[in-house]
Amino acid sequence: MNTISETRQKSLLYLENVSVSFDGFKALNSLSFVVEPGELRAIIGPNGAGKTTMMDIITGKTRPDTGTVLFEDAIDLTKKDEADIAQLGIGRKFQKPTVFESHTVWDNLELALNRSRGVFATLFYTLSPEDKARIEEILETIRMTHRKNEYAANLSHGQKQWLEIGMLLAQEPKLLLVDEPVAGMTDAETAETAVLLKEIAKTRSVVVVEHDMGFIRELGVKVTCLAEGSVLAEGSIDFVSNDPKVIENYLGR
Amino acid sequence: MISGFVFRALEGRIVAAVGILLGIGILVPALNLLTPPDSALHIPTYAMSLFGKYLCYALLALALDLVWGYCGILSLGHGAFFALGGYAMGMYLMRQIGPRGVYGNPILPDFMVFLNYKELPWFWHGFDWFVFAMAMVIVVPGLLAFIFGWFAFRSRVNGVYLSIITQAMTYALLLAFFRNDMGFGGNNGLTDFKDILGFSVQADGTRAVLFFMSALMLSLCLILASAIVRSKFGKVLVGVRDAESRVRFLGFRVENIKLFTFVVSAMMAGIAGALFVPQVGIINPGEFAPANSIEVVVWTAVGGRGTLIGPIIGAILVNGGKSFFTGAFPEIWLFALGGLFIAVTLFLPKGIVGTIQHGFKARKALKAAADAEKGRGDAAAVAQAQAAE
Amino acid sequence: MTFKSKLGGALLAAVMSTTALQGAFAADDTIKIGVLHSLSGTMAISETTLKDVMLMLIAEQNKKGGVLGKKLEAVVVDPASDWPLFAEKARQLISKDKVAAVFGCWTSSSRKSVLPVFEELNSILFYPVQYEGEESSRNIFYTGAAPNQQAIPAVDYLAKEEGVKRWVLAGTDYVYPQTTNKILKAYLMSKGVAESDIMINYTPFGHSDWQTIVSDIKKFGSAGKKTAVVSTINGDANVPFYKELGNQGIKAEDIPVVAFSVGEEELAGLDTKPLVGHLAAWNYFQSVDADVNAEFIKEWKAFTKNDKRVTNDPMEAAYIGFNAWVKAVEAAGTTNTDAVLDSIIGVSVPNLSGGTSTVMPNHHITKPVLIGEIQADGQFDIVQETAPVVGDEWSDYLPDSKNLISDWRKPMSCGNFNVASGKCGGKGS
Amino acid sequence: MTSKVPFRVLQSLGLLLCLMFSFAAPSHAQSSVGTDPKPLFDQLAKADFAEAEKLIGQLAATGDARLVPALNAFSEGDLYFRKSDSLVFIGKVAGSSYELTDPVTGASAGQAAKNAVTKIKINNSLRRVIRSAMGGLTLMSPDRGVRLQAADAVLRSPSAENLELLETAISKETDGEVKARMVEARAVSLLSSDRSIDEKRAAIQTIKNYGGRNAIGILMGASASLDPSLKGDVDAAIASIESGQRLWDVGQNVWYGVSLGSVLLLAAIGLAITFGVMGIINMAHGEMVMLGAYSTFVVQQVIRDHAPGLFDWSLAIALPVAFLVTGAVGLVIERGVIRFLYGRPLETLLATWGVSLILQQTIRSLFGPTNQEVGNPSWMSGSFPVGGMTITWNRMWIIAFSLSIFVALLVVMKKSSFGLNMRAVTQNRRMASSMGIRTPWVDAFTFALGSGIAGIAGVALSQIDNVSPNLGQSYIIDSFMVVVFGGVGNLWGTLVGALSLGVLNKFLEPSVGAVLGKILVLVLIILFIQKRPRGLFALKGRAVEA
Repeated sequence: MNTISETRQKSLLYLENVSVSFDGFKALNSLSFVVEPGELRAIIGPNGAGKTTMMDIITGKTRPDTGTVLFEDAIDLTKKDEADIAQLGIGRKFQKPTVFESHTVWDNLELALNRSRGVFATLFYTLSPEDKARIEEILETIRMTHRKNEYAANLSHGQKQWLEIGMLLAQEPKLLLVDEPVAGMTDAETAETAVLLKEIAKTRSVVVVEHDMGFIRELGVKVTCLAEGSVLAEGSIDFVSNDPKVIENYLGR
Repeated sequence: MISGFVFRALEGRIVAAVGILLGIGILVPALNLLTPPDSALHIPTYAMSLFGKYLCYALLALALDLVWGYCGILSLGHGAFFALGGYAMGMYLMRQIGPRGVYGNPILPDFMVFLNYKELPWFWHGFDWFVFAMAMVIVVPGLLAFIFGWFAFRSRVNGVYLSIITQAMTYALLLAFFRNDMGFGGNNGLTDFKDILGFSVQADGTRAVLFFMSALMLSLCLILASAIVRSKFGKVLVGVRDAESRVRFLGFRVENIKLFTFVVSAMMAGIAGALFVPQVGIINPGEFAPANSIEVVVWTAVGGRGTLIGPIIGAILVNGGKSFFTGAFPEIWLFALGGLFIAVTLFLPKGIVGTIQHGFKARKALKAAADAEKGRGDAAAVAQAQAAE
Repeated sequence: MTFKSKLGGALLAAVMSTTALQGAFAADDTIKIGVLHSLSGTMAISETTLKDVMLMLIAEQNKKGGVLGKKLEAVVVDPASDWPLFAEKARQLISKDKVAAVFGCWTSSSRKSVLPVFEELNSILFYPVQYEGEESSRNIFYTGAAPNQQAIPAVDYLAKEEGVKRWVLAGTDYVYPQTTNKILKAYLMSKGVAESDIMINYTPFGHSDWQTIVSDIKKFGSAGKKTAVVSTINGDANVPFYKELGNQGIKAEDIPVVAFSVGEEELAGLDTKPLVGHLAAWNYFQSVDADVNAEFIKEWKAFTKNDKRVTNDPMEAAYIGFNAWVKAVEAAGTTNTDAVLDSIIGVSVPNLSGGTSTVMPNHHITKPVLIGEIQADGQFDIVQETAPVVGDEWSDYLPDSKNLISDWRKPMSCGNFNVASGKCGGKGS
Repeated sequence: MTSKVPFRVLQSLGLLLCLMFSFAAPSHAQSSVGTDPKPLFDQLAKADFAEAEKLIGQLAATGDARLVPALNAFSEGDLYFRKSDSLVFIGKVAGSSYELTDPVTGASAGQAAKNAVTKIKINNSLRRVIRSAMGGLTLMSPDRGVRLQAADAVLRSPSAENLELLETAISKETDGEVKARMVEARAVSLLSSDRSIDEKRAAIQTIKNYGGRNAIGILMGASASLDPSLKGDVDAAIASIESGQRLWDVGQNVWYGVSLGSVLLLAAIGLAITFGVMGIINMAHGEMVMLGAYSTFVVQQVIRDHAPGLFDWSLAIALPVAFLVTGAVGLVIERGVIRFLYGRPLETLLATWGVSLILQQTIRSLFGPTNQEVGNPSWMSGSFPVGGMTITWNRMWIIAFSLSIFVALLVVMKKSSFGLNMRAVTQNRRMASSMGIRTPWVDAFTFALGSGIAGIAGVALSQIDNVSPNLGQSYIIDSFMVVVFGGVGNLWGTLVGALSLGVLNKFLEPSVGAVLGKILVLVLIILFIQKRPRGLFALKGRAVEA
């Protein structure tokens, strides 16, 4: 085993003893969790296990009561807000697909591009050829070139999920947090999503929260199981799904 | 870069609207001044100053639409910015009276004389200078909006909470300006203006110029609003309205985006107020009344929020209707007005212009958007309910 | 249809709707009278009654054959308690409907809002409500009371008849109470009342929680000197104020309250039994014992078809103003503004308290001051009536206005002549 | 709790008894005993206020208890003189004429046409003198209540002339409370007499023990005319009373605050349902309150016309009426307008604003724009002291009333099956409807419930405020402030919010005035919302933002 400090130094994201409670309910209870650069990680756990709360804490939406949250071993995320964290290179996809429905697919991606985001910079922004190329590249990746002028409101559920992933790519994050990407997708879409995520994980770290065990198996990566706000088990999918505690808490139900 | 910003604004509809506005701005005063009173084409001064007032209201509605229609901030306090701009102009006009007040005091306005003020309060200094006063017309509302927005957006006050505290803001200002001790003339406000830049405010020529200025400022603000809305910033703005957290997680500073828009909008409202005052001849705390601000929301909704032309049409239509009904059916006009609000929300939820625009878009788009709206609505209801526990 | 033409059409429609009435020029056989009172909004509560009075007076006059052989026609508009709308409506009445004179306004703000319009378009406004003074316009006639026709006699009465030594000046925080209280304070101090014996208190419009203030008044009143409250509390706030007084057991015998804005109409919304003995000062009460008053009350009840409707002071002021206008028009033989402005000065018409009121050169009128005590039936028992008093537009008790006088007769024709400098103010130095 | 019984009833009852026993009452050894009072009365016909005051003094000095009814009639303004012979009579309206009775003997003197008699003028000073005179004359009434009234009257209008009467009365008095009051009255009267300094010193002590605001007034008033050697005693007594009063003043202020808070609570509690629970920005809420107040007015009108005896029950009858009327109106509004707007909260603002304009104008057309009189039943009039505080009955009932509405609503929400359905629907509409709950009707009745409660609040507010078409407008902003300050959707938040805003307002008011106080409260609300963007009682966590 590595020493704690070594783990920290090597980590991209490092959580230690993080706790938070809402009106007496402990959503996270001394949670510790590490993501290494270039890693694709899956997280499972029953409802209320603290998965979304953990993401809230990483992305600055919620402040932990106690604990350490570090990005690249140097940046204390508990001191930053959402916009800062996003600019540091942490992207997040919500459980419910959240895209700008009154904008076209193209505009959605244009907004997400990792460019200066100040008030005046955006006021006077004009689309440069490089930006145009980049957007087209992403459209290609998420297989939506033919729908680029469609309003996002008119996309199917699965397409919205993909568009959102595309927007995250446009953000060029170092770490991508993906919350239930395949909920509501057809089997074919699910399979394609798995391919897409694995492709993305080649260049950056990805954390996927998912209920769909089939999908997780398809990803074939290290799995962390959360329950009642702390880590129950961690390891390969087979290791975790055979853990008696996991079966009792999650799978068995 | 700047030229691109402006150029983008000049899209077909906006050009047409600006053309019409400027046309009215020149034609109406011309018909008023140049045709004999018995001519069929003559526009009486009465009608011109009335319409000038509507143009100011239209600008106010446009300002509100920028924050509400595009950014999703429902301000129930825009009347306050309008009134502050009006007061800044009123203070200039008061100082212009000079020794022609009833007491003949060269420095102090009449109301200060009979309330025993010995000297001009500090905040009245400088208002005898036109340029300073005009600067204050946008600085004061802008500053209030900046301070208010700085705190409110940073603390992430939103939705009805924000609406209610903007209402509290204008209500508090209403009470404050009512007080004689504030030095703004109490409930009587500022009135009995004589001239502006040396021209009598009552002269037809001055009224014509003020009318033209109203049309011009409305046009300029329309172009500015259009430039903002059509820039990338404008797209972010709509993003904030539709999915605030997504914008945040994309790395934008939502509070700055809101703050900028809120301040720009407050400044526009201030300009509207400043043009309003010399045309109606009075500014008093009644303009701060929360009901006035709610009415602005209604004009915007009637015309169509989230469109730039809509609020202008809404303000002119509702106020035109109000002028007509209060004269023609003084006993029952409130029924008509109340009925209109209900009818618009039920049958034209996107307002007049919004509904027309939608006619152009694909039918499918309409349906999908409605579904999405419904989905969001349910989510909101769930949130409400959970909060209710 | 392009968007452009639609937009144009909408704008045109808006213009049309506002100018639709434009064509309705006065028919030659009628004289139009403008009635400018709020029928909706916060002021409707007071002003609607005055609209009805004007309609009644005009109907009565038409029964008598109208004026100059022509029938009168009322043009009623609703300025909706909205001050800028007052100016707009005044402009509409004068330039579009071509009315000969306008009767209207209640609050000072509304009068201030329309004043420039009347001066610019040279028309006549009759303003029927008591106000703070400090104004005299060539085009406005003030038939309500100036402070010296209401406040000062009331204070005199309390000092003399009730031996009051300590004064609470309570008012709503706006210009009328502020000015009246300034005048009263100067007046009381000129009569030797110490500053420590005067308490001034202001409350917001529509104030409804009077617990603290009533108990403060009680405290102030327990200094062993006879105490009275002079109330310039605005209409709506009075009901809760009196209710609290009654409930906290402040009886008129202990601390009397004299009010300048409480008349029969306000009391009609109130159980007056606990208020018996509190006072009001007006120029008219419904209980005035005069034949002309009995006749007026009868007509009013018949006109409104309501036996319970009461009459009040602003109604009398409207009555005087209307009759003075009729007489002046008949004397001038025309409704032309300048001719009427000349002929109306010096016109005397009967008032409802059995005497006559004369229009003075300062555009105010002479009226007796009546002090009344509230009775259990909501009426006033008149305890004092003075000889007619001339309304004083520029108070003698304010340092900056004591040198001003107003005289609209030629050759002076000035609303603010400074007797010290010998100059007419407002026309430059 | 004498103040609960209407003063006038008690008085006339006592007077009747006085009359019956007047011959048995002992006469006093005073100079003017034996003077015929009738000519004194007749002189009133031509007297001005000052002369009338002297005449009343002389009448009082006769000690003749038969005069009480006439004096009482005088203070009520029922004394007239006949124009033909200037003789004075008590007059009672009988049709178009007056029924005249002799002021001394009470014998009938026939009728007189209304214009044949003139009312003798009366004003506050005279009423004060009469009160004192009647106090003196009824001190020895056989009725305990009358004696207490008499002692009170003398206490409030002290006069040295009543001193001997008081002393006689004290010596005969058996009732403890009445005696105590008389002793106080004697002490007060003694200060203005020519008794010895020692006696006065003792009197000052008595007054000091009596305490209260009035005592300070009495002492301050008397101190100018007292012997300089007593000044120290007076100052010490005043200081001691004031220090005792200080704590009570704080208590009084809290009471005022709680009572203002209860009014805010009443105004806001209906909104806590329609806005807080249902999410409708209900601008017509104020008009529901107004409708409730008008229902009270109508109920009282009907009672006045058909069953005057039930007047004290009028509010109790008005409660269900107001609830049903406003509830029904609410039901119509929900079915007709609001149900199309669920999920578009900001648009409900516009539609309900329109509804509120229409409701206001409807009421204005039906009832006219002026205030309508809503009477206070006797049990809501007057006040009673608690230590150094004064508690008015109407405020106390309103506090009790608003708290009971709050509790009742809480019970309905948490315990009843309707409350369960309501919470289910607002939390998860689809789930609720799939479980067989008829969501449209639950929505409609929830809105009706909120409206009905606003109506009930209107019944209570009609007791302290104007009943006019503008009534609602004056509460709507405050109501929204309370709900938002407390936390939308939380009934407890509304309670705590209302009470704390009320108390805060009342503590600011004495130092900065009512106007600035109100402005400061608004500014504090704005600042508070920055600190806690979801109000006082907001849930934390992700549920709220889902």
